[in-house]
Amino acid sequence: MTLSVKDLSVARGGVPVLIGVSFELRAGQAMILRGPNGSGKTTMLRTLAGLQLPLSGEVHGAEDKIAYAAHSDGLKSMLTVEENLTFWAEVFGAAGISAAVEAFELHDLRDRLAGTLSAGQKRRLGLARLLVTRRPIWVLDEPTVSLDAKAVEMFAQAVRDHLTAGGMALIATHIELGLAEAQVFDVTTHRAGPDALAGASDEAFL
Amino acid sequence: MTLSVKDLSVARGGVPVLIGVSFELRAGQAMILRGPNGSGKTTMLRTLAGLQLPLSGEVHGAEDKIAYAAHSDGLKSMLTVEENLTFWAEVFGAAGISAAVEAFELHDLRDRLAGTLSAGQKRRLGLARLLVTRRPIWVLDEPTVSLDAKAVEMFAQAVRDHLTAGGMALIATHIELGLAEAQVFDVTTHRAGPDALAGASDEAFL
Amino acid sequence: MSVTDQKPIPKRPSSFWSYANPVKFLAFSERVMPALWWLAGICLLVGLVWGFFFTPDDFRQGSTVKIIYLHVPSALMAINAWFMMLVASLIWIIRRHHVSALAAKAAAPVGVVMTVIALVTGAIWGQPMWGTWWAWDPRLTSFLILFLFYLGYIALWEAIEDPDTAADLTSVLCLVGSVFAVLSRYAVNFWNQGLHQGASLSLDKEENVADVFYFPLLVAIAGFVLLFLVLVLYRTGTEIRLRRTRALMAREART
Amino acid sequence: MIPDLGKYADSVLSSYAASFILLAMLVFLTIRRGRKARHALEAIERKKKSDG
Amino acid sequence: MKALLRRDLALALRAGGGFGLGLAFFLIVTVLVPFGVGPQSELLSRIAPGILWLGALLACLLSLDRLLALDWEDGTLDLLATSPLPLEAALLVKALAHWITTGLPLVLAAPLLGVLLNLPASGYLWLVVSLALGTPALSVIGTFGAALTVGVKRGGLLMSLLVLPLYVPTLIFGAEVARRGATGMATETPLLMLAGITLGVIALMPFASAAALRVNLR
Amino acid sequence: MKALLRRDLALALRAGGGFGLGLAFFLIVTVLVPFGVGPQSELLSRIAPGILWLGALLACLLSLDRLLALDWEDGTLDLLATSPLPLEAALLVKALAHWITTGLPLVLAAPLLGVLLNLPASGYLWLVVSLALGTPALSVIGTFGAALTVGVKRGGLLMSLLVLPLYVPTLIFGAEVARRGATGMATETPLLMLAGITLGVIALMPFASAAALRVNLR
Ligand code: HEM
Ligand SMILES: Nc1ncnc2c1ncn2[C@@H]1O[C@H](COP(=O)(O)OP(=O)(O)OP(=O)(O)O)[C@@H](O)[C@H]1O
Ligand SMILES: Nc1ncnc2c1ncn2[C@@H]1O[C@H](COP(=O)(O)OP(=O)(O)OP(=O)(O)O)[C@@H](O)[C@H]1O
Ligand SMILES: [Mg+2]
Ligand SMILES: [Mg+2]
Repeated sequence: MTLSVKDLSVARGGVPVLIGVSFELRAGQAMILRGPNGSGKTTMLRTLAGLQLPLSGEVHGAEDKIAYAAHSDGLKSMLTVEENLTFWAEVFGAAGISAAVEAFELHDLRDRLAGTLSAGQKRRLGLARLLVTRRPIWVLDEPTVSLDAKAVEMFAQAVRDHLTAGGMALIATHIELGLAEAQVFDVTTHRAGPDALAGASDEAFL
Repeated sequence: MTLSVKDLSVARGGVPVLIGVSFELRAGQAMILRGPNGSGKTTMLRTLAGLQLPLSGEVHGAEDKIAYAAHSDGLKSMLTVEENLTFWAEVFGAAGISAAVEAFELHDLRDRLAGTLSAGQKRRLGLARLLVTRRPIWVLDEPTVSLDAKAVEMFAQAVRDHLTAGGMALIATHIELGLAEAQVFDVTTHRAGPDALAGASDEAFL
Repeated sequence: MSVTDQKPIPKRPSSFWSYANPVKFLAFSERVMPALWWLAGICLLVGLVWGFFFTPDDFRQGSTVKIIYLHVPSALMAINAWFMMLVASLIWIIRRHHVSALAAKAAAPVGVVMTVIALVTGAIWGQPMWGTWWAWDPRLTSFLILFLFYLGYIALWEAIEDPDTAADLTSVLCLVGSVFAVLSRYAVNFWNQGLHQGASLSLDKEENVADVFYFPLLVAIAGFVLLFLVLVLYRTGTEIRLRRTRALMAREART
Repeated sequence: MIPDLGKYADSVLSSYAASFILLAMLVFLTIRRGRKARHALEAIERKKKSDG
Repeated sequence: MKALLRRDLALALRAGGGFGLGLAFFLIVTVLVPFGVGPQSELLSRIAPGILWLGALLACLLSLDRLLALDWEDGTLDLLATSPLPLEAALLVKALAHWITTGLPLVLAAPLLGVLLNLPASGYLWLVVSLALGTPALSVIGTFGAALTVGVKRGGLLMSLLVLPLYVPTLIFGAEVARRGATGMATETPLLMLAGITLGVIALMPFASAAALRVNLR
Repeated sequence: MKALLRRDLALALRAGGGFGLGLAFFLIVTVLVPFGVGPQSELLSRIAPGILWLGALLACLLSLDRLLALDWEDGTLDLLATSPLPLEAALLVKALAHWITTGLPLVLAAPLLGVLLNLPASGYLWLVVSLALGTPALSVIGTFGAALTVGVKRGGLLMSLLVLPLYVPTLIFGAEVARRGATGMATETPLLMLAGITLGVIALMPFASAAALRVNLR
C-alpha cells in the first residue's frame, strides 16, 4: 500500500500555490510538512483528501483511504463525547470506540457535552475520531494546536501505534511533535512564483 | 499602573475551576500562564477581561484597560485586512493602523479579504488588532497558534515593544514564546478540588 | 438519601426569604404538599360535581352553562400563572434566589395547560352559542397571544444550556413580554369589537349570575387555584432536584 | 345518573372530557418527571457516598 | 445511514428544540394573518386553505438553514464527504430527518389551525392529505437549496430566494387540492400532479443536491 | 458608532447580499399568495394591505438572524463588549443598520408589489406611511429577539417564536392604517398608536437588548 504523489500542483482561490510536488509514502511511514505561513500546506492536504481538485499532477492510492482532520473537527457541541465518537464509528463502519477513548484518555469526559470541553480537550476528542475511522492514511493539519505537553506525547504515541499497524500519516505543523522517525518535507521550494499560470482557473484570461 | 488580582476564584459552567489566584502585574511586566489542558486558563483570562463574573475575589486596575484576544478574533472574512483593522481602530478611538500593519508585516496583504488568508496570516491580523486598540493590558489566549517561527518572533518583538512602552501582557500558552523576561505563573496549584463549593452558581444546591 | 435529610432543618425559618434556600424549600413543600393535594382534589370534586349535577340549566344557554365551571377557573389561572411568573422573575432579577427562578420555570407548563383548557372549553362552548368554534374576538385573541408567549418562554428555557443564563434571559423575556401582552390586549380591542363581551357580561354582572351558579363556581375556582399551587410546588421541587443532580454530576466528572 | 343535558349534551360532555384529559396528563407528566428526578438524584448521592 | 438519521433526530430534539419550532412558526403565521387582513370570518374562510399551505411552506423553509449549515461550519460535511457513505444517500437521509422533525408535525397540526381560520368542514381531510403528500417534496427541494448555499455565511435569505420559486409547483397543486376540497369540487387531477411531483423530486433531486454540495466542498 | 454603522452597511452590501434579499423575499411571498389563495382579483385587493404588511414583517424577521449571530460567532461581540462603546448604543446602531438594509427597501418597494395584489388606488400612500413608521419598530424589537437567542446555535426559528408575538401590536396598528387608508376611512387613531409604539420601543428596548446580550456574553 503506497500513497504516491506525482508532479502535483494545487491552487487556492484560483491562484496556483504549490507546483510540482512529488513524493511517495509507504505503509508504516510518516511525513511532516513544513513551510512558512501561507505557503500552501493546508491547500495541499485538502487536495490529497479529495476536498478540492488538483490543478495538475496525479495522486494514487488515496481514494477512500484517507482520514482528514483539520481545525474544525466535525464535533457537535450538543452531543456528548461518547455520542460524537459513536456516530463517526458507525458512519465508517468501525467496531467500537473504546480504543480511541483509551488512547486519548477521554474516559472521564465520556458523558460531557462536547461544547463544554476546553480547547485542548476538544482537540483530543477530534484526534480520537481518527482512530474510529479505521482509515490507513491520516492527513492532519496542525493537529497539536492547543495541546499541552502530555497530550502531544499521547498524540505522538497514537501516530506511532498507527504506523506500526501499517498505517501512514501526513502531518502539517509548525511545532515539534517528537516524531523522530518521520521524514520532513519542506514545501518552500515548491512555492509557485507570482507568474505561475499553468492550469489556474483563470489561465484563459492571462 | 498596576493590575492586581486578589484571591480570585473563577468558574465555568457553574463549576469552580481555579481558586485563590493572586498576583500583581506592573507596567512593563509580562506574565505567562501555564497549566495542562482544562486547567482553567481560558476561564481566568475571560474573567479578567470582564467577559464573565468572578466567583469571588477582586480585580483592580483592569477596567477599560484590557485588550483581549482569543481564538476567534472578530475578523470579518468579507472585509479586507485594512478595513478590518481600521474598524477596530475607530471603535477604540486610535489614530492609525500603519504601526500595526508594519509590526506584523501585513503590507502585502492589505487589500486581501480576510477570509482568503491562511491560518497563520489570519492569526497575524488578529494580533495586529491588539496594536490598534492602544489598550495597556494585553490578555492573550494562545496567541501563537498556527504561527511559523518567524511570525512567533514578530509577535515576541511586538510584546517587547509594548512592554517597553509601559504596557503589560498576560499570556496563556502551551509553547515557548521566547519571552525570557516574562514571569511564569502555573495555575496547576490553584485548581479547584472536586468539592470546592464556595460561590459556585449552583452552590445553593449542594 | 434525599436532599431533605441532608442538613438539620430549623423548626421555624426566620423570614419568608429563608424559603428561598432550596433545601428549606424542599422540606417545607414536602410537608405541606400532601394536605394541598387533598384540598385541591376535594375542592375540584365538590365544585365540579355540584356544578355538573346539582345546578339547573340556564334559561338562555341551556345546559352549556355547566362549561363555566371549567372555562372561567382555567382562564383565571392562565392569566394568574403568567402574573406569578412575572413576580418570580422580578424576585430572581433583584434578589437572585434560585428557587424563584425555578418556580417561574415550573409554573409555565401549568400555565399553558390552563390556557389550552380555557381555549378548548371556550371553543366548544362557542359552537352552540355563537355558531362557530372560533371567532377573532378580542378576549379570545389576546388569549391566543398569551398562549404564544407561554410557548416562547418555555422554548427559551429549553434552548439555553446554562441554567443561570436561562433564568436571566427568560426573566427579561417575561418582563418585556408582559408589557407587550398588555399592549396587544389594547391593540386587539381596538381592532375588533367581538362577541365574547356581550355573551359573558350577561352572566358576569352580579344580578345575572344567579347564586345557584355562583357558589359552585367559587368552589371550582378554589380547586383550580389549589391545584395550580400544588403543581407548582411539586414541579419546583423537581427542578431543584434536577439542578442538584446536575451540580453533583458536574463535580463527579472532574474528579 | 347523568343529568339531562338536552341538545347540548355533546358540547358539555366533550368539554369536560377534554379538560379532564388535559389535567390528568399534566398531573401525570408532572409526577413522572418528579419521580425520575428523585431517582436520579438518589442514585448519584448513593454513588457519591460510596466513593467517599 | 441509520446512524446519521438517529444523530440528526437527536440533534433536532436537543439543540434549541428544532422539533417544535417549525410548528410554532406555522401557528404564529396563521395567527398573524387575521391581524393583517382583518377579522371577517367569511373572508378568512375563503383564504384559509391557501394561507395554511403558505404557512406550512414558510415554516418548512425557515428550518432549512439548520439542515446543512451547522454540519458545514463544524467540518462534519468535509468528513462525511470523505466517508464511505454515498453523499446522495446522506442527503436523502438528512431530508428525511428534516421532514420527520418539521413536515410531519405540520401535517398533524394543520387541522387545528384550520379551526382558527374558519376552514369549511369539508376542507379538513383534503388539507391533511395534500400536506402529507406535499411536504416531503418541500424537504427534498429544500435540501437542494441548502446544498447550493451552504458555503455562504448566513445564507438563509439567499436560500429562501432560490428555493421559493422551486416550491411554486408544489404550492400550486397542493393549495389547489386543499381549496377544491374545501369548496367540494373534484380533487383528482391536482392530487395526481402533486403526487407525481413528490415522487419525481425524491427520485432525482438528491443527485442534484449531492452535485451542488460537492462543488461547495471543493 | 459611525464606524460600526459603516461597517455593518458594508458587510450587508458585501456578504451574501443582505441588501437585496429581504426585498426579494418580500417579493416572493407576495407573489406566492395568489398561488395559494387563488387568482380572484376582488379577493386579492381586499387582503392586499394585510398581506403586504405581513410580507414585510416576515422579510424583516428572516434577516434578523444575521444581525448579531455572525458577530457572535467570530468573537466581535466579545470585543465590542470590552470596547469603549456602550452596548446599548452599539445595539441601536445595529438596529439602524438593519433598518436601512431591510426596512427601508421594503418601504420603497411596497407600492410596486401593491400593484401585483390590486391594491386600491387610495391605499398606496397609507401603505407607505404605515410601513415607514412601523418598520423601525420591527428592527428594534428584532434586535431584542436576536440578543436573547444569540447564544443558541441556529436560533433563527426560536427567535421567530419569541419575536412574532412582540410584533403583534405593531402589525395590528400598521395593517389597520393601511386597510383604513385603502377603504378611505379615517386613519388618525391607529397612526398615532403606531407612532407611539415605535417611539416607545426605540427609547426603551435597547436597554432590554443590552441586558440580554450581556447575560449571553457572560
Ligand atoms: C375559544 C373561546 C374562548 C376563550 C379563549 C375564552 C376566554 C375567556 C377568558 C380569557 C375569560 C376571562 C376570565 C376572567 O378574566 O375572568 C373568559 C370568561 C368567560 N367566558 Fe370565555 N372564552 C371563550 C369562549 C366563550 C364562550 C363561547 C362563552 C359562552 C357563550 C364564554 C363565556 C364566558 C363566561 C361566562 C366567562 C366568565 C365571565 C367573565 O369573566 O367575563 N366564553 N373566557
Ligand atoms: N481566495 C484567495 N485568493 C488568493 N490567494 C489566496 C486565496 N485563498 C488563499 N490564498 C493564499 O493561498 C496561500 C496558501 O494558503 P494555505 O492555507 O494553504 O497556507 P498554509 O501553508 O496552510 O499556511 P498556514 O501555515 O498559515 O496555515 C496563502 O498565501 C493564502 O494567502
Ligand atoms: N459547562 C461546563 N460544565 C462543566 N465543566 C466545564 C464546562 N465548561 C468547561 N468546563 C471545564 O472547565 C475547565 C476549564 O476550561 P478552560 O477552557 O478554562 O481550560 P484551559 O486551561 O483554557 O484549557 P486548554 O489549555 O485546553 O485551553 C475544563 O476542565 C473544562 O472541561
Ligand atoms: Mg494552514
Ligand atoms: Mg483554553
